[in-house]
Amino acid sequence: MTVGLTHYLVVSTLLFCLGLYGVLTRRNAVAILMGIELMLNAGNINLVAFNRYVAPGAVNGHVFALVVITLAACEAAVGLALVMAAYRSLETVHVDEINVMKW
Amino acid sequence: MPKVVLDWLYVGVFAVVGVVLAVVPLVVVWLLAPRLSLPQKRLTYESGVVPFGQAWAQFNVRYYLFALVFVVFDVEVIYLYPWAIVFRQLGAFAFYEMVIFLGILLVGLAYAWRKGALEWV
Amino acid sequence: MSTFVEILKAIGLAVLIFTFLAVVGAMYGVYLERKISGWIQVRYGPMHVGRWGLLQTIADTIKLLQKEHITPRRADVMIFNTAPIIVAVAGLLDWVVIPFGTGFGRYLVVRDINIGVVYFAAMASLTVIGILTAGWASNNKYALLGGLRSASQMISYEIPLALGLLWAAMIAGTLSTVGIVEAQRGGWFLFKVPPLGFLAALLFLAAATAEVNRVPFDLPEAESELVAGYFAEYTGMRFALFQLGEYAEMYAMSAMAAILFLGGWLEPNMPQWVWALLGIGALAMAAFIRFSVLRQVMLVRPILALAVLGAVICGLMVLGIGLGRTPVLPSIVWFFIKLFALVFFLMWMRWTYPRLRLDQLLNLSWKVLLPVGLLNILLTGLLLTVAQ
Amino acid sequence: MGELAAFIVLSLVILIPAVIVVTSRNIVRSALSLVPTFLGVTGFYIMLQAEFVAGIQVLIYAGAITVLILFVIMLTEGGSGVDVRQMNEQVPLGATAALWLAFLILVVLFRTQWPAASGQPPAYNAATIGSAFLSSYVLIFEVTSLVLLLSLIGAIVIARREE
Repeated sequence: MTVGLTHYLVVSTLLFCLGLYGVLTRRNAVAILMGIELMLNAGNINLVAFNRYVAPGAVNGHVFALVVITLAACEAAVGLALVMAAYRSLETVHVDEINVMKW
Repeated sequence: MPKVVLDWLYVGVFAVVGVVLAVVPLVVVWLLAPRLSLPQKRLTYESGVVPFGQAWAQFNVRYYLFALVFVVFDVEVIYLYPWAIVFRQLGAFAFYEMVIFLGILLVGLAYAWRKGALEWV
Repeated sequence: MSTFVEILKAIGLAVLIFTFLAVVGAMYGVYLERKISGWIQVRYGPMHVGRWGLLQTIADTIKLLQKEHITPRRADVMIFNTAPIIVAVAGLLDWVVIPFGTGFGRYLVVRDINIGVVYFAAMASLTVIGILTAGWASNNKYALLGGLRSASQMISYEIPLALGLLWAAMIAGTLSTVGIVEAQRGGWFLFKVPPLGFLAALLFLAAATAEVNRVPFDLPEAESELVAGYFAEYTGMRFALFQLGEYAEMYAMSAMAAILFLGGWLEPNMPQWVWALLGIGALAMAAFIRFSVLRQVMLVRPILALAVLGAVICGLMVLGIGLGRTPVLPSIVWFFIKLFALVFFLMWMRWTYPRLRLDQLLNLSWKVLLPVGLLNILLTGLLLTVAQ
Repeated sequence: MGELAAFIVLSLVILIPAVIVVTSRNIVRSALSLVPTFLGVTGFYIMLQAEFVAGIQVLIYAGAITVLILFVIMLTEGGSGVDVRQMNEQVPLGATAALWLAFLILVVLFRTQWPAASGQPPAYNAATIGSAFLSSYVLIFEVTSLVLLLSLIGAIVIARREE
């Protein structure tokens, strides 16, 4: 039995859903960002796997994957800056305690 | 097996063998070395006084700013690698593209510089 | 079946290189470090165990093997034990793409990976994780501060390091390390596009020195201020693994500098009379030391030995070129000459320059090396584009 | 055969640490578990012969983003205590949502007839990617640098202490 497209898609689905679970259940904002990183990785696996099995001659999937990696880095940078700012003014990184805008 | 996969198979084997060879001396030590557990021994070093409080203290946000600028420029460098090996085949156009790309990022560097994000006070 | 053979080959090579790094890199690296610091400070260095103290580090290793492992109170045991392994393995992985020379009709390199320099940069960046977690897991104020400092220094210098790698890749038009060396058959990259090649080499060397936390960039480990920084709480063999990783990384950086800018394993391409002049110079220096009053100073002996060695190599080169048998010396010899010259240079710096302050260190990276490196790339690109 | 074995090993290397990432009570362990996950994904890229992306995955994800995350953890309260409740009260809901989504995607995935093409990817990935970036994806290439610039400026503005 050889490894095909479906195998990669199954693993990436599982990884994506694990990331989603992390995003939904974590209190710590940094942990939520880690969940998002897992989801982006799952997406990247898809991009590269489709590139390999659907259009192996081109590198479009690789280019998209590189752009996604770039966006992930930017997202981490800005997101973590927000965490730092929240921590500085509210002294917490737990999203359920950041509730000054809520009443 | 394609060359790429074979190349990185070696990398994987190197990683595994490296971990094994690093763990072996630790196991040897675990077997050989004396074990005499005194509570004082496990105190952390703190210039000779009994450690107090937690190791963690409020650190400066500047550490984060440097890490941030690092991530942005590290990402920028990944675009330079493919450019570096093909720009000669693609001629002047490729060069101008890179000038624009780097020009935009140098604005970012200038901004960070100006705002004092690169300053350690 | 062939996969199985390849895996066995890989295991063999990994064991070989790990042993090389542990013995030549770490054990004799420490010995060399102590001897050189001794000579520079006009003392002998280790002398008692074996002739010239040659067995000293073996004795030290045996001692380290019997040291108790002390895990500090309330430390995270699992992470505490994993951190040195990460550092050591990252140091080993660097060596996959380092070509030692040619021989037996192939390149003496573990694997000539297509994206060799990217791989090198990636593996070098893994060390930071080990250092940061070692500092955190120790549950010690000094260790945590040292880990954070060390990490911020290493990430600051990773970009200039990458720019140095990139410059060479740009000139060679390939990312593979073997390809970069092959592209230097016409002349070392150090002298390409003068003086930009020299500038790039300087950038790379400064960044590499900082990346392996050596003087003048050693403030994360500043013994006198931070009690060794992130590995303050590590004892015995776990400490030795950090040392192993650090020396492996230092040797890898030196090897990479030799590959990128000094032509790797290639024999220097100089006419016969230059070799003759160099040889005569080395001989004159040896004679001066031997027959002057300097002879009385016993510490001058290593310099005498080095001068004689240089003269012998130059003589061989003159002879070889005269007989028309180039390359004269095996490629692997040249590689090690360049490697050890750079290692010696790094150790020499340690006892010559004072330590920088943290703000000076970060300023140097972000305000000097990074803009200069980027402009260097652009200027080189411009010149190469115009030249076409 | 060997391919399948490698695939299974890599899947475990990806998924087991990923479970630790989302469930561990210690935030530093969570962050460290990201590293094997990222390296496992690198292994996938290699099996898919995307060598350059694999190198970048190690360089950016394992070498830069993880370090950034660890920095923030150590600079905020995660550096001190591990005895903080890490999960919120949505655990049953989150688990249901994630499982339901996984179920839906898997159903769709197995029902779809994926187009397949045979052929070998270009031997020298990085060069092809470079040409693609400089010819058909010029706009993406330049916009990327704008995105980087904006995130740099934005993050500095947000994270810096106001005078």
